[in-house]
Parts: sequence; structure tokens; C-alpha cells
Amino acid sequence: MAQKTYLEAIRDGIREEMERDERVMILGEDVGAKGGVFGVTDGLQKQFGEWRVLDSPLAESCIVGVAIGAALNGMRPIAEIQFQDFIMPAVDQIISEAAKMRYRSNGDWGVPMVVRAPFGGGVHGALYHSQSIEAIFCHIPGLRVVVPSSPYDAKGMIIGALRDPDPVLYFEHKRAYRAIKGEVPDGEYTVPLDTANVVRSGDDIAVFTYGMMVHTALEAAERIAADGFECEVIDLRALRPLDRGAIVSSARKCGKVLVLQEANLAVSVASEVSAIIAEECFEHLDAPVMRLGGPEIPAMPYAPPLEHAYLITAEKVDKALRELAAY
Amino acid sequence: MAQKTYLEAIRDGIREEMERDERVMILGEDVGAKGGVFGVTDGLQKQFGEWRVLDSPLAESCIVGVAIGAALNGMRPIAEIQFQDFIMPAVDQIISEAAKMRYRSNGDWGVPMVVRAPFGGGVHGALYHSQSIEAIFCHIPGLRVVVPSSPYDAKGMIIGALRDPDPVLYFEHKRAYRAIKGEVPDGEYTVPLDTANVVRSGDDIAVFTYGMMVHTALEAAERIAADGFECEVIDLRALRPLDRGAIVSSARKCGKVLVLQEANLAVSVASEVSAIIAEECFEHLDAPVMRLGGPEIPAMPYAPPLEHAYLITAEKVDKALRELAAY
Amino acid sequence: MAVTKPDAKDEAGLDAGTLRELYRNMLRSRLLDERMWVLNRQGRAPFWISGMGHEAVQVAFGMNLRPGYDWIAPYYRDLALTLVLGMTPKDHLLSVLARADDPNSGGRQMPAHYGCHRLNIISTGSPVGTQLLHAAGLALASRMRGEDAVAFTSIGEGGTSEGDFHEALNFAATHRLAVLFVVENNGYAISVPWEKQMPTPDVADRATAYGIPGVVVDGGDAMACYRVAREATERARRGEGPTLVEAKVLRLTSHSSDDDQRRYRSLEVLEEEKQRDGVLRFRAQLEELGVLKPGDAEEMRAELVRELDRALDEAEAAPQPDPDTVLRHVYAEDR
Amino acid sequence: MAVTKPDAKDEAGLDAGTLRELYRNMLRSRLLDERMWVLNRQGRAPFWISGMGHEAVQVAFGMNLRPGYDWIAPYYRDLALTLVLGMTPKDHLLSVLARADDPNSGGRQMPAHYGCHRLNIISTGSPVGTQLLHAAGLALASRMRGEDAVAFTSIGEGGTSEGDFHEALNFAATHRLAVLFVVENNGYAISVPWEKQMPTPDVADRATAYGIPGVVVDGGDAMACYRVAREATERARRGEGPTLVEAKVLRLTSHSSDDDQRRYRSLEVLEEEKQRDGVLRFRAQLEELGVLKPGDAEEMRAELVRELDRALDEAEAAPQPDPDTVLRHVYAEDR
Ligand SMILES: Cc1ncc(C[n+]2csc(CCOP(=O)(O)OP(=O)(O)O)c2C)c(N)n1
Ligand SMILES: Cc1ncc(C[n+]2csc(CCOP(=O)(O)OP(=O)(O)O)c2C)c(N)n1
Ligand SMILES: [Mg+2]
Ligand SMILES: [Mg+2]
Repeated sequence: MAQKTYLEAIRDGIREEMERDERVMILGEDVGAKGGVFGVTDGLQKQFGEWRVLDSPLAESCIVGVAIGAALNGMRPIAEIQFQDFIMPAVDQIISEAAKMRYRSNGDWGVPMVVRAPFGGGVHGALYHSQSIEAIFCHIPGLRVVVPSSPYDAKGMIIGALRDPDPVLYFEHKRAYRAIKGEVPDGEYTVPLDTANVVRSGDDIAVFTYGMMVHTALEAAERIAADGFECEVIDLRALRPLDRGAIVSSARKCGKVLVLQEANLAVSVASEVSAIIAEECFEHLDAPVMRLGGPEIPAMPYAPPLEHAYLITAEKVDKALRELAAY
Repeated sequence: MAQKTYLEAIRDGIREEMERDERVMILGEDVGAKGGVFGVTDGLQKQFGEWRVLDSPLAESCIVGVAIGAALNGMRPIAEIQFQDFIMPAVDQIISEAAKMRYRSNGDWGVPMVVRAPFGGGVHGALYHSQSIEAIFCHIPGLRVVVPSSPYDAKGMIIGALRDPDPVLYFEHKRAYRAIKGEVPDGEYTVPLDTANVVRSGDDIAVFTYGMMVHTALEAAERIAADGFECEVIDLRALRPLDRGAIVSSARKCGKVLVLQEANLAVSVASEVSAIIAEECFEHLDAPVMRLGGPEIPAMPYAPPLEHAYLITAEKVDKALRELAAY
Repeated sequence: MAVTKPDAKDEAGLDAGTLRELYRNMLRSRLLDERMWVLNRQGRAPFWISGMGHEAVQVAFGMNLRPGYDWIAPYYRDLALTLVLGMTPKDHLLSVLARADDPNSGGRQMPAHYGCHRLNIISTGSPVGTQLLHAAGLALASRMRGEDAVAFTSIGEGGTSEGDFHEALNFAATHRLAVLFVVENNGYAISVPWEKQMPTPDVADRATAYGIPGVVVDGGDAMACYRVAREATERARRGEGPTLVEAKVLRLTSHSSDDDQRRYRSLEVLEEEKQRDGVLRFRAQLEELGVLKPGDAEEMRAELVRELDRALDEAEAAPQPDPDTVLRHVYAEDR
Repeated sequence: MAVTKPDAKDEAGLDAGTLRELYRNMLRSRLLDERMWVLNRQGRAPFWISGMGHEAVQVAFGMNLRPGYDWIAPYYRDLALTLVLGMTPKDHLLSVLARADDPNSGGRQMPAHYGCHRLNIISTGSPVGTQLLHAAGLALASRMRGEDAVAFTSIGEGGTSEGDFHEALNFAATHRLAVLFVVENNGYAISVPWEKQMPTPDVADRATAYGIPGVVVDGGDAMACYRVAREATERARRGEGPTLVEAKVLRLTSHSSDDDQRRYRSLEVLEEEKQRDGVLRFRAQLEELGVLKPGDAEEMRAELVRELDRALDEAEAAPQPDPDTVLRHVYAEDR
């Protein structure tokens, strides 16, 4: 098995699936000659031509609306949104159309489309190139929302998403692209779009998280392990639907819970995880369910001292874990 | 004090504030001669003229984007969205622009705008005239989100919203318009945009809810009171920011909690209320925090048997309360 | 077969059979539409939104499309179009009565939210304007597979104020996709007259922005509509790209059964519009041409009413949706 | 004062003082812009996005607007415009270095996200296209108060594909609002050439759709830009409604400091464009006209560089934002 970056793993998954399935195509801003602003689609236009890797106009509703139409007519489009922050003009097409097509047609029409977008901060991207805005889609029945944290999952989940008959939002942490490396099998495999993944076992504190925060959580878990506390780190991976069973089982086992995310906390994925635990683990908890997330400000500012004040570092996680441990 | 409908109370508040403050104006589809599809703005164009009550083109991003510009240039616009379901094309202007204007300008620019929209189901409105989609805005720092449940609050909160220096989303339950009547004082008064309201006192079970569900909760509370269980019913009213103090205090007092809403549950206001309680009331709870909300389907279907299957009735609430009581 | 009176003003060069079919399709839709209103006023159907006054252009396009091969992204006034393509009065009566077998949505959506998989009519939601981008995507997929299918989509003039209108025209024109953009301009978006929606009276003017043909046609002139539809469809099928067609139509009813247009339109104008009804005009024209002989129209109507009565009986006998199905079809069941 | 050589090709009928000011403003922006790149390449500024090649049209409009009275909803390439209106090189150096006193955003936004309350320059975010609707709203408010202020807004040709472009033009034209819509067409949206963005080369064609004047101007011809800006501004101020101005400009740099345009554009074209640089062209023109005497341009440059050096020293000495302020200004503090 080869060692690959998160970015390469996504690209490999897309390329292989495009080779296997003629229906797969990409539509988005700068996806062609430039290969996307991060290089995820680098080389794909050369390999598959200008139609299958189509540089779209600067219009997100167009990207997603056209992808929906193409999906209804037999294609398997990837709609690439340049930054998750800029998905907003496409929200109507995603929430009103793609998410409701199957239900409103009583099962007659489906939208097998993947919307890809990079999210997250810590790259001096300021207010509009740092957001983690996945929560609003996690509220919407009819959508699937996934966030891989490892190269292995990145490839397996993009292939899984492309084979799924329903609309999947596939969000990529932009800091992971080059920073995260790992083993990636050659050839095809899929990772399910609805299961969480226990990436570290432990029975003192369960840490539920996703995206780059998985790596931060692991780092913090090692620190506190030095003092004899063993964290179980659960990579949620599938944000909609959440893997309720996995959440309940780790929470019950540990009795103490930290829900961790980079996104704003109010009405978020962390709220839902917390609510599920409050519903189902009442008799097993040894401490309040703790949440740690982005501060309640619109997004990450540009100036390094301000950006740093937003970011959730291993120190902050470590501190939270020690508080829980001491409860 | 006069007895008024919820709809009349909203209109009175708007009219009076327009009489007092020249900067207040309304922009939206059919708000003029027709007075809006529900009649909320009936008569206002006649009184205030075609500019201050302006029939917009059928374009929601336009309605909100223009309102933002007008607000930056000294006006106090109301952007009316015909149905909350159709707010989606305006999400970019609301979330990317209005919500972030103050923060991104370091406090230099603010957007004193009110976005009004009717929400909720039970009126044979089917998938796109029944939605309760407020959760996605409750996730967004920089916005205020309010939902009055009584005519008194409806008037006081619309005046409060129009005087607030920040963007306020003011959602009206369309079933309340004519069904809910109550005392409404003449003349000006405001209801704060960040406090909950205990509409029934009790110490057995705390029911947190908003909108039409407040009335359903009160009905269910009376039923179970017959069997000696006293519910405290808290009308959340302010959905962003939530009144954390009021939530924690009622939850601690009662020890049992039902969070009730018409909206879908996953990643919603109910999730957040539940998470707050899980965080802050650990030592005071006598049962798991229970949530009751819309089923996980995209929206309310049209056919009466299907619509009824979605709706949360007093029977369903009663059943949930008895389950909690028995815990 | 040539038109019976070739010296008469049959500009479209249509044979008598085609002309009769055009008329019959218009009348069939009109009768069903009227029945829907009756059901609503009788309290048997909570909602209806009408296509009355819009029929000619829809029928004209419908007769030029290939059902089940071409793609359709319609809007809620396109009753006549769906009938031409092969949906039946019963299908729509099942919908207005919200029955389980409604092929549009199984009673899940409001009536007039059309959709039929067999006929490539994609499912329509309520948000105005989104369908135009779907049509561009439908055409893109056909084009990528080298097929000569065209994608028809329609919208009211009000809906052309939405951003999606611009994005769809821009994309389809940039790639010369086979999309027929048909604007059914009835001058009103619910109560808002066109002057408050847009700066010029003709939506077709906007074709210039996209370097494509823009055509204004009298939507009450069935033959003119037919000619325009044929030209636009053939052009698209030849791979020459989209056309923007604007039909000036009449909204012969209130916006919907929930609206009362007397609040915002004068009675004189409403009366006057009734006189300009395209169904009446076309009948008179065909009688003048001799395509319809005395008694033909009445016979046609009687036959269509019989079809309708039968359809209504069947629809009323059909079962309502089972409440247990409410949770189905959120995600694919055969994944 | 008339132009020094009135027989020369001064089509705009401008006096020498105005011409010198035009040139000085362009040069001032160019020098600051070049310095920003230097700071970026030195690793002292993580990001810059340039206006080089776009200056003439911005300066032309800036000189025709009334700072602090008219309203401005700019986009990220409008460095030159903001300087003409009264922002200073120091203001923007504070921004590129993300200092607390940056008047644009206090170091919260990326550089080139302009905003200045004192000058009625509204705060700009990153989402492309939204500002056009703000401009319509700004103009609506002025109009409702009976003021003759105009609202200037600008965008790249790529951004005109967004739905908000259409919605803004449509609204402003319907109500004849005093909005100046300026498209700075440099032929690229990052790497996407105009042919993949739109069906016709001229965005100004779209004015027809809205029944307003559309003007194409060579954005490298400062005098032509000035004339067009003056006409459009006066027209708007007289209450005659919006104008759509398209300036054909050059993007003399990569999209931003994060981009390398050699990946998608040929070196010959890039070389050739450098020769067409409007700042060079205008200097030659003014020298020919005798408006700039030998040595004038060098002297001007030297003075501007001194201003710039001073500004940079001051900006670098300015404090970074206090991390404790990160939570401020989500909601009004004086409610
Ligand atoms: C996005 C959106 N906004 C608002 C509505 C409510 N609405 C339904 S139809 C309509 C008017 C449509 O007018 P027009 O496009 O001219 O079509 P017509 O009904 O006249 O045929 C409005 C405002 C909607 N369905 N979708
Ligand atoms: C809504 C949105 N989508 C995507 C982007 C990312 N983006 C920033 S600038 C740009 C290209 C803009 O091109 P154009 O409008 O021609 O302006 P130019 O940079 O050429 O002056 C893109 C795609 C964005 N900022 N906002
Ligand atoms: Mg209309
Ligand atoms: Mg450009």
C-alpha cells in the first residue's frame, strides 16, 4: 500500500471512478486547467476531456442546479464548490431541490450527485475561506453529509458517495489536504457513508469529533494518556445520518463525553450528538456532556492573533479533557 | 385592551412603527395591493405609499440584498419572504452578508433589517408551504431569530425587532394568524428579543417549545394536570440567542424535560436546548431529556392522512409527557 | 394532407389533422381545468392552480416534442403540456384529490406539481425558477451522450426575476445546449404587475444578453405558437442551441384558488380578457377554415366530457395514501 | 484652464490639472500595489490580490464621485478607486499587515476587502456578486429621501454569472435607481476564460435586457474612461437611472498571490499584455500632449514612493489586534 496525502486520496478515488464509470463528471470553478484552487482535480481534464471536467461559470446555484439536471438524466455529477463558504448561493438547489426530489416524487426520481467543498480554518483564509458550515445541511432530511479525516476514508468515501443513489455532501478539510498522509490501497473499495469509526480505544472519556479535529483529539488523548486517562476517540465521519449506535455505545462505555468540533456550537452537529447522548445514556453518564467548539463569532478572522484565538488546539482539548477527568 | 388576532397584532406593530419612524419600509412579493398572501400588510401601501410598501420582483436574494443596502444607508427595512420555504435563495445574503457585516467591519457597519416569513404546517400547504426551517439560521452568529406565539408578543417583538440594530429573523406561524387571539395593548411597547417566557408554571416536567407548539403544549399540560402532574411550559420565543438562564432554571426545577417543536429534530433548536441542559443540569435531572419533533422527512406532505401523520398533536405530546412522568 | 382551405391564413402550413389535434388538446386541458375549479368550489379539492389562457403555447410545444425521449422541466401552469405528452385527466384528478396512485407525487405535493418518470417529466417543486437550471443539466447530459434530445422548460414572467433564470440562460447559451426556454407571460406574478417586476415589457429582449434568438409570440394564436415551437425545437435538435420564447398569454383565473384577483385588477380588464381567450379564438378560426365543420366542436367536447366524467369516477374511488408511507422515500430504498 | 494642446486627441475635453490628477492617481495605486506584491514575496504579507491593469476606469469613476456623499459597493480589485476617494496607502498597508487600526476591517478580513464608513464605502465580503444588490438598496434609500447621491458598484466579468447580477440590474432598472454598474472585464475568472463563462464577449450586451444604456470602454484608455464615467454619473444623478459600463481591462498579475497564471495562460500573451499597460500608455499620451513635461513623471513617482515608504514604516509599527477582541462586534455593543 502506498503512502498518500488526503488530497491525493480524493483525487485517486475520483480518477478511478471516472475510469470505471463514464457517467461520472465534474462541474465547478477552475476544475479544469488549474485543477481546482487546491489541485484536487489536477490532471483530470487532460485525462477525461473538457466535458467531463467542465469549468463552470462563477455561479454556484448554476453548478448545483445543472448537476441536479444531469443526475436526473443519468449522469453521476460531482459539483465542486470552491470553498464551503461559497455554497450559500446553491443552498436553494441543495435543500429545496436535491434533498426533496425523491420524497416529493414518491420515490420516482433521485439525485445521485456529490457536492464537494473544502472547509475549515487555520490557513489565514479569514472570514470567507475558513468556515465550517456543515451544520445547516445536517438538519435536512434527504441529504447525506460526510467528512473524511484520513486518506483511507477520503478515497473510500468519495467512491462510496459516487455510487450512492442520493445527494451526498462531501466536505474536505483544507488543512488536511497536504498535512495528513496515510496508507491508501490501490484499486476500488468503499467506506460506508453512515458509520462512525473508533480511531482510538479507551474507557475513561469518549471524544466525538470529525475532520481535522480528529487529529487534534488524538494528540490531546496521547497527552492525557500520560497521566493514566484513556480516551476513546470516535471519528463521526458521517454527519448525516449520524451513527447513533456507535455514539451511544462509546458514551455508555466511558460515562464521560467530550463533543469536539471546529464549527460554531449553537444548533450544530455537536448539539445533536449531545442531545442523542442526553436521550439515550442518562443512566450511564458520570459527568455532564461537555462540548468544545468554535467561539460564537461569525467566522475565523485573518490577523494571526485573532485566528489563533478561534482555533481549537490540542492544548484547549487537553484542558477540557482534564476538567472532565476531574469531575 | 383590545382582543386581536396574531395577524392583526403583527400588522398593528408594523403600522405604528411606520407612523413613528419614517425609516421603516417593507419590501416583498405582493405586499402592496394584495396586502401579502395572508393579509399581514393589508392597507399599509394605501397608508404609506408605494415606496415604503414596495412590491418586489419575484426574487428573494433581491429582496434581502436590497434591504441590506437600504439598511446600510439609513433605512429600517422589513424584507418579507412569502413563505419561509422560499427563503433559500436569500440565504447567501442573510448568512454571508447581513450576519457578518458588523463583525467583518470591526463594528463599523450594521444591518438593522427585519426579515419576516410565515412558517409551519397544518394548512394543506404540502412540502413547500409548511416547512419550519428556522434551525439553519439559529446556527449563525450575527443573527437574531425570534418566533412569537401570542398576539401580545407578536406586536412587542416586531417593534423590538424594528428597533434592533442587528438583523432579526422574525418568523410567524401561519396557523396562528387567525387561530390565535389575545389581549394586545394599544400604543408602543417592546418585548425583548432574547428572553424566554414561562407561560405555565409547574414543577414536574419542563416543556420547552415555541410557535404554535406552545398552544399544543398548554393543551397537553392541562390534560395531564388532571392526573396530578404539573408541567412548566416555557415559550422559548428567542431562538437565537437562546435564553440559557431560563432554560437551565426551569430544567433544574423540574428535573424532567420535554423539548418540543414542529421542525425536524436532527441538528435543530431542540438539539441545542437538549445540549444546554445536558451541559448544565446534570445533577438535577430525574430522567433523560426527551425530544419530540417532526419526523425525519423533508417536509409535510399534502394528502391529509400524510399531513396528519407529520403533525404533532396534543395527543402525541400528552403521550410523551406521560412517558416522562412514569420514568 | 394539406389544409382544407390552403388559401386561408394558415401560416404554419399545417394539415387539418394537426390543426384539429391542436384544438382538441387545448379543449381537453380547458375542460379538465374547469372541472378542477368546480371540485375546488365544491370543497372536494382544497387547492387548484390553473393553466386557463396558457394552453396554446403548451400544446404547440407538446406536439413538437418526443414524449419519453425529450426532457421536460415544466411549471405549475403546464397542465395542457402534460396532457399532450401522455399524462391523463385521471392522473391529475388523482393528484387534486391527493390519492395514493397520483403519478405526480403520490399525493405528497400540491396539485399542479407535475412529474412523470415514464415521460421524462421531472418532478417539479414549488420554488420558482430552479427548474431552468435542471433543464440545462438535462440537456448537458443528453449532449454528452451524443443524443439529439431537447429539454423543454417553462416559467412565468415573474419567475424570470430570479437569479436562476440568468444562470440557466447563461450556461445553456455558453454551451449551445438544446434547451427550449419558454416564458408564459401573463403580466402578473400573483398581484404584482409586470411593470413592478421588470424594466421592459418583453422578457424576450433578454435573449440579446445571451446571444440567442428571442421570440415573442401571441399565446392566444395557436398556429403562431405552433410555428414558433416547431422552429425552436428543430433548431435545438440540430444542435444550434437554446431559444428564448416568450408567449404573451392571459391568466383567465385568479392566481390560484386561494387568491381573488378582483382585489388588484379591474373588472373591465378581466371581462375584456375573456373575449380574447385563445380557445374561443382558435375554434372560430378553424370553423372559418372549415377544419371544424358545424357540430364538430360540440361533438369533440361531449366526447372529452365523457372521458373526464369517467376519470373523475375512477379517481374518487381510488384510495388515499396510507399514513404509514409517510416515512418512505427519503432515501433510496434499494441502495 | 483648457488642455495645453487642445488640438491633440483629448476627447474628454479635460484640463491639464485633471489629466495630471488622473495619472497621479493611477500611478499612486500602481506603486502601492507593486509594494504589496513585494511584501508578499518577502513573506511579510500572506496574501495580496491586485488591481494592476484595472486602474484607469476606477480612477475615472472615483474622480466623478462625491466622497462621503455618494455610496460605494466595490470589489477586491478597486484599490485605485478607494485611494481616489480618500483612503490612504497606510490604510491598506495596515490591512495587508493585518493590524488593529486597519480601517477596512481591523485586520479581520483578508486584504483588499475594502470598507470605510467615513467615505460611504460599505464593507465588502468575499462572496462574489452580493454587492450589486447592496448598491441597488443604497440607491433606493437615497432616492426615498430625495437625495441625488449615486451608488457605484463594481464586479469582475466572472461575477456577472451569479444570479445576483441579474437581480440587481433588474431591480435598479425597474425603479430607475441611480446605480453605476461597472464591470471590470479582464477576461478571466481565476483560470476560467470568458468563453467558458458566457456566450458573448461583451457583458455590456446585457443592458438591452434591462432597457438601460450599456457601454464598452477600453479600460486602458484613461481619457475614454473618464468621459464614460462622467456621463454615466451625471445621468444617474439626474435621475435617469442606471448604466452598465464594461471596461475591458488587463489582469497584469496572477489572480492573487496564491495563483500562478502561467499554468493556464501563455507567456506570449502575458508579455504582450504588459506592453498594453494603461499606466504606460497614459504617461506616453500625456507626454505627447505636453501635460507631463520631461522629468514630471519621475518626480511624481519619487514623491509617491516617499509617501509609500513613510506609510509602510508607520503601518509596520502599528500594533496587531488584541486576541481578546476576537469576540467583539458580533452584535451591536450600544444597543
Ligand atoms: C422562490 C419562490 N418564491 C415565491 C413563491 C410564491 N409564488 C408562487 S407563484 C408566484 C408568482 C409567479 O408568477 P409568474 O412567474 O409570473 O407565474 P404565473 O403564476 O403568473 O404563471 C409566487 C410569488 C414561490 N413559489 N417560489
Ligand atoms: C460566491 C463566490 N464564489 C467563488 C468565489 C471564489 N473566487 C474569488 S474571485 C473569483 C474569480 C472572480 O473572477 P472575476 O469576477 O472575473 O473577477 P477578477 O478576479 O477577474 O477581477 C472566484 C471564483 C468567491 N469569492 N465567491
Ligand atoms: Mg405571470
Ligand atoms: Mg475577471
